[in-house]
Amino acid sequence: MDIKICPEPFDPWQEIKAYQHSAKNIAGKFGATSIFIGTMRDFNEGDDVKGMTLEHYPGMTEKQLEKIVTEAIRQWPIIDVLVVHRVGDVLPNDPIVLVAVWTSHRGDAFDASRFIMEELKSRAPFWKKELLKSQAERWLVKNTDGYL
Amino acid sequence: MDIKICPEPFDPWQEIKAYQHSAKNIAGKFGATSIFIGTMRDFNEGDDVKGMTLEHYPGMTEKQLEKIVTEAIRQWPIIDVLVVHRVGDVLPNDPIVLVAVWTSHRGDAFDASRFIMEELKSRAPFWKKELLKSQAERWLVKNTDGYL
Amino acid sequence: MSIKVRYFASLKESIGRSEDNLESSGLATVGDVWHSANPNKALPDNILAAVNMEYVGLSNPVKDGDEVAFFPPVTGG
Amino acid sequence: MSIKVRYFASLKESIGRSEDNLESSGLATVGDVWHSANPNKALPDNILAAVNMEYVGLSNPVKDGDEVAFFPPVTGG
Repeated sequence: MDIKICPEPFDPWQEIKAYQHSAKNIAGKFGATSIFIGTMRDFNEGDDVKGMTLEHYPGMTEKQLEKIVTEAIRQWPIIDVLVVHRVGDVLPNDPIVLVAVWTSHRGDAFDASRFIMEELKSRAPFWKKELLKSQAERWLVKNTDGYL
Repeated sequence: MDIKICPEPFDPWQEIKAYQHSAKNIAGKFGATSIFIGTMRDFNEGDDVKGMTLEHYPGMTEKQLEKIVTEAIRQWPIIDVLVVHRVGDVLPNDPIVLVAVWTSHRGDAFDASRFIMEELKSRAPFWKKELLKSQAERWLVKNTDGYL
Repeated sequence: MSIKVRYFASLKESIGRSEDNLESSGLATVGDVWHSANPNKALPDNILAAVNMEYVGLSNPVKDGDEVAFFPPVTGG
Repeated sequence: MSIKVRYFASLKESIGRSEDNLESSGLATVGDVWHSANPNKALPDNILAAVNMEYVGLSNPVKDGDEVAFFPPVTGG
């Protein structure tokens, strides 16, 4: 299991590939990998967005993500999990979050990766402030429910 | 949208990365990417597995996959879809199937990628024959329901 | 009429052929095609059928030039 | 008793501080900590609280050395 907070842009494919290579004990053991990647869009709520600042609470963010992953591991037969989340100044098209779950069977991978994403969205202390093309700044106020 | 049948091993990360780069019109537009990768395990039903042959019905396989993806696009607001499926001789730890769905919002990406995987498992004409360590060969007889 | 018949996977192995080219009249349905191509063999349980690469039932009509396929439940993904 | 108070995101901006170090007696709960640090300001609606990096309610007790944080609903992912 690994949880990473990235102050610099990250390449999700490189992160997954490197993690999967480093976790040699899982080779040949997993049948299913479910991955979610959240990416910054260049528009939101009808406005053009130039960039975003992602604030977090160092220490609490990692602690909450570990609790979420531990809860997932308790609920599903998970072989491994990787969570990467960007912080700092983010540009459109930058990956913001990566959740990867390795399991034996696909249903568990889908369920667990979605659970981790939903819990991350509702409990992990990150906050987004958008910088609009108009130069106005605005804090996002609420995450939507991804099960709807 | 792209659907590929691969007679040779493929690198799922390279496939997604290359596809995302080639589909330039989606940059900045998608907020969510849900990816599923099915990988060959080195054991199944209690036996050590040395390898596998993946047979398909050229023409019908592509046609059925296109129908499945078209059904998904009708049901969810999908920006793009990539489906890659391996055929031929497969070794443990080789990726077998890749489904990637790009959407604006995460719930749609999760739902659509899972739908495509389940439909692929139940309708796309592929057949697996395992070669066991004991040298015995056996055809897999049935896919399990991934929603259970 | 002329019908191409194709077999896949374990069914192909048990029959020992991957395809037949039927030239015969009186083939009205997919079931007829099976029996004409395999006169001494009942269609095994669970075998699926397709006409021109679309899934169909055994009572589905066939016409000259069709490709009819028989195969076991699929196990891809 | 000594309590470190931290503020994040829009709350930090509206308060104009990222942290306070309280040295005071009579702080029994998280709510007391807020009022001691921000005597003229009601806790805004929807603000969340944590003690030592775990979510808590406003009536949660605090003790010497705790880190208490206040912040708006999270918007990561």
